[in-house]
Amino acid sequence: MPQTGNILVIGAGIAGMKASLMLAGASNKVYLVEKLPIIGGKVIKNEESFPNLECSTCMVAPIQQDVLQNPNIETLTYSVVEKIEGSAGDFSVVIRKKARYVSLTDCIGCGMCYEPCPVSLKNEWEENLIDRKAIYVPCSGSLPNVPVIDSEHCLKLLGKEECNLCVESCAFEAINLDDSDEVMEIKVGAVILATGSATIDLSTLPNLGYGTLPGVYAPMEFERLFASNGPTLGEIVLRGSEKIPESIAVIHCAGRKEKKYCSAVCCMYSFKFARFLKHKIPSAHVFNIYSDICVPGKSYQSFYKSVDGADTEMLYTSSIEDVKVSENESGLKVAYPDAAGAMEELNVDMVILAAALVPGDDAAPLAEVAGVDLDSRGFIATVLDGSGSMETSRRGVFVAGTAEGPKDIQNSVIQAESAAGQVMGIVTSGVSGS
Amino acid sequence: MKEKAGVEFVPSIVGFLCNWCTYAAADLAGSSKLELPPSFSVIRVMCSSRIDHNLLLSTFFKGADGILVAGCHPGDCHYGEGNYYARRRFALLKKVMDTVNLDPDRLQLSWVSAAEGKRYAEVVGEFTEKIKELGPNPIKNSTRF
Amino acid sequence: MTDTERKGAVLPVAKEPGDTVLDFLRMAMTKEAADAVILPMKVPSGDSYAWILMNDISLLDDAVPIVPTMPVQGAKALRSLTRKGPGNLKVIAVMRPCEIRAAMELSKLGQVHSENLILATYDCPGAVQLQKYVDDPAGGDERFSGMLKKGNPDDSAKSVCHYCENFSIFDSDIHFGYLGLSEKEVLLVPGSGKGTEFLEELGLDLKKDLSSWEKGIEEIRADRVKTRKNSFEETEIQLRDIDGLLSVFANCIGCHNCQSACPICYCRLCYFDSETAEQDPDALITAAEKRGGISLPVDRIMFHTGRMAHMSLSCVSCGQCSDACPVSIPVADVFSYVADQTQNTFEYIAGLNDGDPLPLRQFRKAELPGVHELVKDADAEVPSHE
Amino acid sequence: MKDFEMRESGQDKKLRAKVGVYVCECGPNIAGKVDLDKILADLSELDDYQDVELVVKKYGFLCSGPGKEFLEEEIKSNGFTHLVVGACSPRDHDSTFMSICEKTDLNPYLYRIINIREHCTWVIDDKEKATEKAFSYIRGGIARVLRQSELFEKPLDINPDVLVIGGGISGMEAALSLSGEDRRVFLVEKTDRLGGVSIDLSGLLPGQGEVVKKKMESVTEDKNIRLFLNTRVETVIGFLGNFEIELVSKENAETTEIMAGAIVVATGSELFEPANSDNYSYSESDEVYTSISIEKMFSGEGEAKLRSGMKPSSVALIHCVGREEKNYCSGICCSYMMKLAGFFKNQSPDIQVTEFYRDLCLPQKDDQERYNEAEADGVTFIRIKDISTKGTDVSFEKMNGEKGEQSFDMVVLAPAMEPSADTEELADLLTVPLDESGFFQEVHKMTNPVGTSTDGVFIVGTAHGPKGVSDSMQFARASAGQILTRLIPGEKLIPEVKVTEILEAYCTGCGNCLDVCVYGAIYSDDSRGISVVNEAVCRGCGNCFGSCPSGALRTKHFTNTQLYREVDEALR
Repeated sequence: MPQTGNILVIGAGIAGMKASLMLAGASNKVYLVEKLPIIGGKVIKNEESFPNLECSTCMVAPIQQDVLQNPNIETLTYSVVEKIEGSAGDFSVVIRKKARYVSLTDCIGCGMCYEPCPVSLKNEWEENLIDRKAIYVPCSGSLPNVPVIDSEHCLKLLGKEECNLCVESCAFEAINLDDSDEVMEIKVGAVILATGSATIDLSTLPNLGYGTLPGVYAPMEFERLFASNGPTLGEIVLRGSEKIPESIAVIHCAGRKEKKYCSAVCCMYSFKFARFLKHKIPSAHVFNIYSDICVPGKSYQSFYKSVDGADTEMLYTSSIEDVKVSENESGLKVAYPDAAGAMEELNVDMVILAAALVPGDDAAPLAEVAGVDLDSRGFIATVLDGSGSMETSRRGVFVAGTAEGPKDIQNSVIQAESAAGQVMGIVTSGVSGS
Repeated sequence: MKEKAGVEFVPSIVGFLCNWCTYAAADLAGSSKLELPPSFSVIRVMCSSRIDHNLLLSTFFKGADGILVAGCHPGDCHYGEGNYYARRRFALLKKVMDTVNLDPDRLQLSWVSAAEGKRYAEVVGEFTEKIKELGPNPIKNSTRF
Repeated sequence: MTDTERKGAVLPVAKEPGDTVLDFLRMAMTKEAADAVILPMKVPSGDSYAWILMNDISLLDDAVPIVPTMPVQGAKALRSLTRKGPGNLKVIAVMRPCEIRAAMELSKLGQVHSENLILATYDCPGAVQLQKYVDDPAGGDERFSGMLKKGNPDDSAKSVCHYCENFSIFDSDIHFGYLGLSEKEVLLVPGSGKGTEFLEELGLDLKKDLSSWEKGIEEIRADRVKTRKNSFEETEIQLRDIDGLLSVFANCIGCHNCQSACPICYCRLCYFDSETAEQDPDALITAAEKRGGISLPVDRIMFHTGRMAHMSLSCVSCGQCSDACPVSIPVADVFSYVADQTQNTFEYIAGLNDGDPLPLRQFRKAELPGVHELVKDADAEVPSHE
Repeated sequence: MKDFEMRESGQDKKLRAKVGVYVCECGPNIAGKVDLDKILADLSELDDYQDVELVVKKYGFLCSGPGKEFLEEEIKSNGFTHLVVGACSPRDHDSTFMSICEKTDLNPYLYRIINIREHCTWVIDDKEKATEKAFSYIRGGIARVLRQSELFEKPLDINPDVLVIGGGISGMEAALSLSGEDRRVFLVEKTDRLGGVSIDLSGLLPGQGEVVKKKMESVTEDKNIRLFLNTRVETVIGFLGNFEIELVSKENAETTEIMAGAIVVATGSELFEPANSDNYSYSESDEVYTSISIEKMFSGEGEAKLRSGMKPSSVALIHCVGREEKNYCSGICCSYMMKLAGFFKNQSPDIQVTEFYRDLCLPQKDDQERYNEAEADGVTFIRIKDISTKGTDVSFEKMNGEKGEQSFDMVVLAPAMEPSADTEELADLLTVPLDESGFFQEVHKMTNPVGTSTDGVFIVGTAHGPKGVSDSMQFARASAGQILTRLIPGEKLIPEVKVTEILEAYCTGCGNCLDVCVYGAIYSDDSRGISVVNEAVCRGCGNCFGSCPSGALRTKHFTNTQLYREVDEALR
């Protein structure tokens, strides 16, 4: 039987990183594959995490550094897994390392190559709120602090122009424009899928006006607005008008009716947004429009109570799915049925939608590659043996974090540690843990 | 020799930064190429609670014009409660110096998290300006300390 | 301090309050409620006193419980007895309130183990300044009995006694009260559960109403508070700026007597005498070049500010530091003023309400907003995190 | 600083130290911003030390492959006693250069990286000032490194066995995940049977009821799990890898001593007593039940009947009982109350079931489906602003202010979950703090929810806080994950190296440091009247150092003697 001590972890968010560190700590060899050029996942996109508004970077940066400096973890960023064959204890995996065009060993992240690049386009990592170059790092403080060249927009790589400006600006000869994808094969004893999730495409909810009305924001867009290393360096200003909003409505459960499940975390981050808004704009009027409050666990309700009344005014609506956002001369009008069903109106400058968590658009292809079933909601299914096992429908393949369904950071970490524990059962004893 | 009156006063300021949050913010300010006063010297410690009265007083009596202690926001401490204790120790020393009129404004405690590179530069910049206004530490120009 | 429904016992009257205390102690020892007592006794040369641990009851005849002066702070005696543990003897120690308060601070600092100690205090009219007493013991005794009658210190007393508010306290185990009472009555007031038990064990009934005595104490305390305010204002003026501090400690010779006399300075080796505090010669020479000169020994002034930071939260302003200073610097007045400031920063009074943990060993999540530069934005009054 | 004989170069002069000073050009980032040659020249002419030889060189970039080899070669050939590297942030490359030192015989703690990039060349545009600053930082670094002393990893033998306190579903799950040939599990249960609360729960997922029974069988059959029923934990001393535990049997007061490397606390929780809330008043004879007693009826005889033996024709299920008083939502009552609604509907299809709730909390995977089914089944859901009951008469106020009164055959209350009675006592025993809600305090809410400030003690199941059965079991597996990956049979544990030590000569045992230490790493040695640091537990934060007026402690690698050198340089 081949060396079963190796483990493949797909996704370098908080769950993937925690599982990798634990397994590497037990002197297993871990291959951590991440599709983005940097590690850290969703957690590092928000400046502070509930419930105690702890600074996410202070919490996660040491974990990122540990992952990057751990000799037992081979971090493969900007890479995707193309094939997983074999069975528990003996998987053979094909990984495609996409061409980065910048050497991970030579580049020291000094950023001299960004400015000369003539190309400018929307930065998806920053929710398109700011532009980036063809050669870029998603945000300042990215780890690894090494840029990647976007081959779909780089003039040279598209063959449009003989542009070499970034190469000339690099004093370390770290940029190599004839770099090409690299495919590698590895043998692993177990696989952990920690690929996270996405938020619902809010433009598919017509009566909330996202996409048509600029004043309507998706949650991650607001997180980046608030972040001090974000597009506006933490200033909360409205798209286009650059005006500081004086009144803001946070609408809960956006997309819950359509998805037929509660995403567990939106209430808490909606209250966090209210605290952020009141802190950055003390004179602002903040409203949370809700039909249900989901604050499970011993420390969530006290945060809700500290926000209720102090930072925001809670407006109950008898049916959240009938909330309509439309434009009026001064900004936005939010119409919602009150407790008795009568339509109420609220005029605000800004609307933030608490969007339902949905499977990432790479979840289905990943399930295909990993040979695992999805549940009715499209998330990766676990074997329902009633004991909370993290094993998927395929022996030896585990799932952890929001790839398995909407949950908060605490439960993502619990699932990562739980999956790592189950993997230790396979890797050491060679047979799948019960 | 003693700083002559005409020369523009360049304050020498010592900054004790906690490794997990404010030192990381200083690194971020560095990688974002923000302007920082050269007179500010960074000294890394593992936690703001590591700073004791003897270290602060000896730095002050050695003639530091300003001393900044900066760590994680209360609640974010990597070791749980370190900054809460640091805050009380700092409050005690400031009150002692205030009572004997040893210019307590030259001592400052700030909370700067790892993501606040820009704010770190502001905190250091503002503190340096405040010390410039205060002028040199009187101890530095007295032969009787 | 005063607890209206508190009750006490009346002791059979003897010549002087001190004799009444001695009678009570003899009774306690004969009833085996206590195995020994700690009391001051005149030294053979007769011009000072020493703390004596007495098991033999006959020694009490020469003991002077209400002693005119304070050569050694009582808490230091209790520390040397119980630092390594409570010992199995049940001992009554009769000391001034500032001595017992210092002992209580030392018990929080693991230096005094008071499980088997009965800490007794008495109304203290003030203590004759040690040097004055040693120079003229008879005059000292006479001055002291005058102070006992008036209930207030005269000019032979230590400066701190003039503004001492805690000359009569309820936080010791038992307290002998007599100031302000017309006839030579001595009241015995239990301050703690242990004290009440001890007195009940001795068969004393605690029914005596204390209101008239308490009223007398309050009157004395009222003008002590005024004197205290004035003294602190004077000290504040003295310390108006850096030259003020310098002038107060100008002729300090760095002997650290104040530190060795202080009951709260419990360190085995003071930081300022340790090797870490010694500075690099080159650094000193460069500093001298920059300033034109530096004063030696190096930490002369820093020592005092350091000691303020180290012990002011537990300072009971007993005045020993001034007594010990060979160049008569008013160390006690400065330290009492600083202690007053630092202790009310943390709403803490050294040696009283015994259960209160030391301020630097606890914290509240949201407190002291003024001490640090505000979080995130300068104008947010309540920091977002707390 | 031990004296140091020059090895091969034949110099008879006794040298205290030979310091290698290597400044990284970092491409344009350092070399382009400062006059590097002036820095090197000034450093070589430093006369701060007579008996120390400085070797000063620069290099392209030291963190590259060739750079590392160059540095390793330089250390070996020069026989440096200390090394100073002027480069970037220690957060990026401290470990890189330490591993280079480990390849030579230079102790990695006699080396220091000086951050002249992020804190100097990248933030000071004026070249002359940047040069001066970089020089000053490096000069301070040399003064500091000469005051540093060698430190060594002290691997610690560990005992891989585990003590699990509490035989409920979480305790059993942890025990089963951990037991193995090379790892015994001691499972201690204070009552006379396994299963805890969950034995009466039929579980939310189909078949979850049987899971509990299956777990009980596997635990009793597992030869690597030693079961102690009717037993409680008397004393616990020690730390991760080395706990000494005394167990006392309740039957015969016999004590057993065991050694374990980790402790998993799975002591469960209790339900809030509805009588403590003034909204619900009922007597023994009223048809008012808590949810757990209904669960017992359904999992016991399979049906829930009134005292009269009749089946109820109308049931009120009241959620959020005690939620205001406890100030937290237990997160699981909505799910199991809807399950009970389904059981009542199966029991008598035309039964009228009404659920009164303040908020519907449906975070679990299939909660919403369960709600949709219940609604389709004809269960009435009423969201209330306020509610109070007298016996089985319920009066409530809806969100629109409408008031209503209704009486039912049976009322079922869903009380909040609260800490079990012996939590406080166990917390003292294990020196683990409690949080504001009275549950055990986890060391970090997000990145380490099962760990506690006493490393090696883990909190799982509802002892950590209100949660459902499958979440409880996941917490149990998570603790197993941490133990399986940290306490590996036959391998040693390497604790933190930069710990604090207490100098016996200076310490008078006042306890300042002992009280402020979050990790309980300091204990009192009463015989000598001093405090002592347990170096296996200390994390090196230095909080204890900050609390000691007499400087009787030494926080290795960050001593005041070392920091004073940096301060002297900064104020030069």
